Amino acid sequence: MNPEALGKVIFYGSSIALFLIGLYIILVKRNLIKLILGLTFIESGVNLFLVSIGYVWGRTAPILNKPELMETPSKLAVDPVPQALVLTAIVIGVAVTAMALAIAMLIYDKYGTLNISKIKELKW
Amino acid sequence: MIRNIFALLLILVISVFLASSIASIPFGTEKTTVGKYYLDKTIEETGSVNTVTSVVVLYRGFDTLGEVTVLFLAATGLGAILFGLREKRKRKKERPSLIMRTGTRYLFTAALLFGAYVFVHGHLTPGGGFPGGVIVATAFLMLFLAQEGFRVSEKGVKFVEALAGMTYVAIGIAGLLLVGSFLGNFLGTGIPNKLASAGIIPLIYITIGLKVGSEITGLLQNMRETTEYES
Amino acid sequence: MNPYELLAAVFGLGAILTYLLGHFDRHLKTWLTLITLALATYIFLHLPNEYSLESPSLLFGIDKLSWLFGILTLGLGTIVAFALLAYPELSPNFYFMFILNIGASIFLLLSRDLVAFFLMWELMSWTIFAMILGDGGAERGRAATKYLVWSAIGAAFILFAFAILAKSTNSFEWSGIVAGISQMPSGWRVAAIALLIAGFAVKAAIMPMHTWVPDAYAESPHPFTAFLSGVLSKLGIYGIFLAFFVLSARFELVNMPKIFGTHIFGYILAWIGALTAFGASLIAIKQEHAKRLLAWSSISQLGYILFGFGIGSAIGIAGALFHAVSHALFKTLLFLILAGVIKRTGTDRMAELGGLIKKMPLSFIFAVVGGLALAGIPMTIGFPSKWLIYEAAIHQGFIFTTVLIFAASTAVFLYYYRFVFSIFLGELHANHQDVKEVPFPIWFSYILISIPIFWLGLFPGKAMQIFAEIAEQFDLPAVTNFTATTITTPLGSFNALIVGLVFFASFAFGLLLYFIGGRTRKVHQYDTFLAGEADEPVKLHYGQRFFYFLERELKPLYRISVEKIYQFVAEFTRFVADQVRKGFFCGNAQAYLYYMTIFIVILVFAIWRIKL
Amino acid sequence: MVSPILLIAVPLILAFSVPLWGLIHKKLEKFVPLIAFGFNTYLIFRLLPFALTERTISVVIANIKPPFGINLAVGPFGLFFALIIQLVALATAFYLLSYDPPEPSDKFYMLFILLVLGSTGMVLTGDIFNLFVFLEITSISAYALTAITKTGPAAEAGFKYLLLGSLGSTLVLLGIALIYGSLGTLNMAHIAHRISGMDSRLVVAAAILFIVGFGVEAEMLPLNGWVPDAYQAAPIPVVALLSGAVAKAGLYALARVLYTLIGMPNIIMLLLTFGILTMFAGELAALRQNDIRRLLAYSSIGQMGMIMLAFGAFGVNSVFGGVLQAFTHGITKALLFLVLGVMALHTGGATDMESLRGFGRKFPYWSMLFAVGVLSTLGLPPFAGFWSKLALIIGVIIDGHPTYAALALIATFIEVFYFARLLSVIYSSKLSPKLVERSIRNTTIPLLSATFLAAIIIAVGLYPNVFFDLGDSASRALLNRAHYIFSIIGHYLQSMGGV
Repeated sequence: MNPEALGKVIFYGSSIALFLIGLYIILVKRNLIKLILGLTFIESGVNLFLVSIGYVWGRTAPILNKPELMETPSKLAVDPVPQALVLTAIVIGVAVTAMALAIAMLIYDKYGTLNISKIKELKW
Repeated sequence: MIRNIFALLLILVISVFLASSIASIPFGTEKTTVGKYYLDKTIEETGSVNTVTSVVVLYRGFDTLGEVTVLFLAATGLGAILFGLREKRKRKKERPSLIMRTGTRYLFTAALLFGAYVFVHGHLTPGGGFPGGVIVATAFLMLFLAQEGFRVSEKGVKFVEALAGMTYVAIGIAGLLLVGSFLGNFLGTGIPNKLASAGIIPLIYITIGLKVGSEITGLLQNMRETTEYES
Repeated sequence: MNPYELLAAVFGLGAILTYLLGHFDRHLKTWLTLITLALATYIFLHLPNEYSLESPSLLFGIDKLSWLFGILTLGLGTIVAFALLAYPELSPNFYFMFILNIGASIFLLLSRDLVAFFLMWELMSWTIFAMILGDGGAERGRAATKYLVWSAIGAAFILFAFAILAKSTNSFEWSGIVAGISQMPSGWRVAAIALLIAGFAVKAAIMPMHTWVPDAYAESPHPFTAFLSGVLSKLGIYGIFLAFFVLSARFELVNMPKIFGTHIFGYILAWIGALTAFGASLIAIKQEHAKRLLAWSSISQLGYILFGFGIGSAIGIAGALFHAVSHALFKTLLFLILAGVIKRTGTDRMAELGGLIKKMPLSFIFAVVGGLALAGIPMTIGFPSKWLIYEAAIHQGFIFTTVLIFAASTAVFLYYYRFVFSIFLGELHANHQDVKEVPFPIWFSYILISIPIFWLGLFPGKAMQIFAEIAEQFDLPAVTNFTATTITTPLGSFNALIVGLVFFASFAFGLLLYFIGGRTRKVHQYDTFLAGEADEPVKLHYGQRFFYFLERELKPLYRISVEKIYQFVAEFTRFVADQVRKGFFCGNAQAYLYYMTIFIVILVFAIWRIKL
Repeated sequence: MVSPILLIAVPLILAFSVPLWGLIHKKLEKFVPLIAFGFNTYLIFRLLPFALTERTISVVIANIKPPFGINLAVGPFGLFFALIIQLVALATAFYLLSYDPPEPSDKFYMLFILLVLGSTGMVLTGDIFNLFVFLEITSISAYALTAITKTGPAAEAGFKYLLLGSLGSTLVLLGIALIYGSLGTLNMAHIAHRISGMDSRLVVAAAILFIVGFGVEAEMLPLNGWVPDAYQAAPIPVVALLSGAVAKAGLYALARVLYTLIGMPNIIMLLLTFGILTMFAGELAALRQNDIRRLLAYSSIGQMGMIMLAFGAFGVNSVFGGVLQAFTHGITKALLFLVLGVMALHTGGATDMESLRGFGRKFPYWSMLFAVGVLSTLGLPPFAGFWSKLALIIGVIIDGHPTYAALALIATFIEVFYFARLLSVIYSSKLSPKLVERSIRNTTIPLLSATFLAAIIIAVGLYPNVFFDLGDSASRALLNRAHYIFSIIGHYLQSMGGV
């Protein structure tokens, strides 16, 4: 197996796996906390995918604190953009998760349950 | 059971879809034009050796402003939603041990300083405003966990948060006024690899660090259950 | 200021001022309405030929056809507004909508491009809704809802047809469309015209688009019903005229297969018109409420007009236009009389009325006048108009439809006899002992309307002159052989004045006989078979199920009801609506996540297509 | 020209500053949204002449030219949507002056400003990842604002919205990752320029992810389960914004991504089908609905479906109708919800039809405003809705989809039915026993803000010229992909030697 295919299987494969696990959780589980967990799984899958896009074989982190790095940075460092994006995406994910947990706390306080199929006061 | 099988079927289709889409993206090869430009130009244009930082703060600084806003939103939204809820919950628990209480008191200052170090050196080393801010918040988390009835002043948190956020936008507007572009670097790049370099990046990272620190602290305080200890 | 802008300003300001000042004085609003209409009429008569508004680009203009309908609208509008003096209790909202409605109708007639036409059409439509809704009783709400839905259906047809026309001819102006229509693919052309006619048929109350009419007429404010039936339904007729003659006269409808000398399109219209005329008058016979009776009568008469259009010959067009004018006049009169009766007695249920001739002789006389015109008796306007339609049908050799039309005419006698008899003749109802004649504004409006009814009935030449000019303007066949009193057609000629005078003479003779020779005996309406047993007299009113024998015979016909189909459609829609609401928006968040996943899967299958 | 970046920067700094105002005086807080959106409205009117020119310009951020920096791509299409959002926000912010927000009030105002700011950012940005960030700002503040009353239904609605919304935006992020992975750029103009070289199956995959992701905010059919619940449970001013700002921003993102980024006609035309289905689902669900809030929510779904239909027809005429309809729908629904909020003040909070029966008899002016909104929604003159609906239907037919236009017209029959019923209930002569003589709060301020919106509707209805010109340049700008690409990254392409 050539290294590219291996990398694909490991990194892309695991990000897809995370995504699908998360999807399975949100489709099958009924507990709100588990649903939130599923969402974070999906997010992590996407983030892992995003950050693995930027990787280039044999290159180093894009911090140009060594002279040889400063000369030809684009030959030696990996793509910094996905890292910056993932940084943003992670923060956003944290925000969404925090919000979800807060609302779940509120729901538990009002309905006394975390079972999503019982939280159906609003319908039709 | 049928539900599970149905869900699995759906997931099967989606997995085929995702796998075959993603598989056509090459792995480990260089595919970027924008990133290359950033790597080549970061020192010349921004003076920051940490390219990720220069991307985060300058090249894609607007995203970061948005990111800070999102975090701010999370803190605000949480405070809004959980307002009034946390007073109701009270539970008795054992007191934290003496070692915990004493240890955290000393560690607190160190953690605070470390957080400040991380966000001040964001343009030089891995890290930056977000991790730094989180480290600062961790310092407070230790106190929440270990110190009996410890609360940060709501007003103080709000004040720091508001001021840091406003400073960030104000730096942006100063860029607009001074160099004609929002968030533009109006300070010059300085000598690479020095603390006082990279123009407005350290300034922005300091505001971000303060903001993130205060926001996460506020967030933790909001989510924490008020505990009453058996005396 | 351009007269067109001035006209718009008069209507707009008049409506707003009437609304604002109407709160202060009970009568001021009517006077303001009258002033507005008078000003508008003055400006209308002095309009220049063309006016175009730059942006939004709207084109207006006036020709003979819009002049005719415009005069009808403004004249009858003013008369109805005059009658409104007797109704100070109507709210300022009503007056606001009324003025807006007349304004929209006038500009509808003046519009020369599709956008202006549709704009005014919609404005005219929803103001009617507001007036029907009025003070908002439960029944009125239902009637208004029904009206608005039908009106939307009609408007949708019109809009769709307009869009097709504009797309194919690349023009939004009538002139451009008329010029370009011959290049349209014939399928689209026929579709557009059929849709337009169907859309206008809603307002013109042609079957099967008529179901809103009886309800809306019954529930709208009584004097306004006169305007609704007399004038606003004519705007539908105006639209049908535009669609059928202006748009299709130029293209080779003539090349379509012909039946009895009329192309198939017109033949179908003639059938629809005849069936409407016949069916509606049958239903009119069995109505218990006078307003509903007149409503069905309106539908029937509008069917006559469509029948005339369908024939499409020179006599047919002239007859149809003539009947449009004459129906506008006499139906306004009849509804105003009914409004007066309801004002005085508070009911339009014929079984509760009777004997009002003694209390309201003027109303009775004009009811007879209106009835004569409705039945097409000489010396009133109804005679030449109906006569021309009959002549057209006979001349064209339409056998079946002519039979239907004649049958409908007979039905007119039946239901109108019932109308006059049960309201004005017979014994006075105990509750109505101290009923007075209708107030001055109402009876004066009777007189105002009756003048043209007689004048055009005796001297139809002036009207024929206008119809000939209209026909000439649109390159249509015209009846050109007429004098002030005589109309000559291929089937012969008649002198309306002489016929009218002869008829008047015989009528006067009959009246004379009645006064000198007639021995009358008073009978009362209370049951005589009770032989003193009953402690309370039971009233047997002639008006109650007057034509029961006919109803019994015609039972199979009455069973045919298009309303049932609509009800089924409505029920079915409701069922589907509930399924969608309860099935789809079920309230379970996880179900929504499933929808989302399924949606992705559908998209994957639909556009991405799995390849392994 | 004033810098459009201030549309985002000024509300942002004001949002951050709300607690400081609160420290000075508690009552000052509620003026902050008004100041922010008053300023924004002023700014947007200063920018309007520019929106008429059909040019798109890039406003550079951090002095780095696209495609390397983030830029705002300020063009007529974006400005048109920004105008809708600012007008609705201004009216709602004014309405807030007399509104008692759920505690803590400072947080309510901050979230409120950020919600509008997020949607404004979405319609102005020229960078796909930045679009995602603004989408998250919008949606997170919307989740929080939906749940902010802290009642059971509010929490439930907020959670439903959050589940769908966050899954949707994660899918958007995945789509962005796919595009970045194959093209290595994030600037929308740059992507649009290079997307023809990308593997077409990958493009379609990204398109699917974008449709699903943005479809949640745009209230597209199978993704709109949250809509009626959120509209029912959220505070009234928030609901006005949900339909006036959030849905519009989602729609903008959908149109921008499909038209400019993907640019495949067959994918754009999928919107025809989705639009029609959304429309029928919304209208049918509204038909038998008795709660007016929910009814308006379903009607909003129906209207959004209609706009999507117009965007799906892929022609300048139908897009013209679509943007006009977006404008009138935004303003009209905001008006209806604000008036409904005041109506509820007179019934002790109930918004079902029976409680509001006869409202029009007692409060003629309020019901007149409501009637203006309803008639405009039904597309009747002399209100703005007439022009937009007319332009939409004629546009869809002229662009060659008469069947869809016919279906849309059939769906409007249902709409006419329930709105006519609604009007006849409100103007009924029978009074509901729940109606009280005076509301618990002074209603002068809501009155002014609703009058402001109604005045816009009537003014546009009577004098639609400017409106037409704006819509015309907006629709042309959306369809002119080459111009968009050139005006944003033209200098870069020239420096690279190839155009």
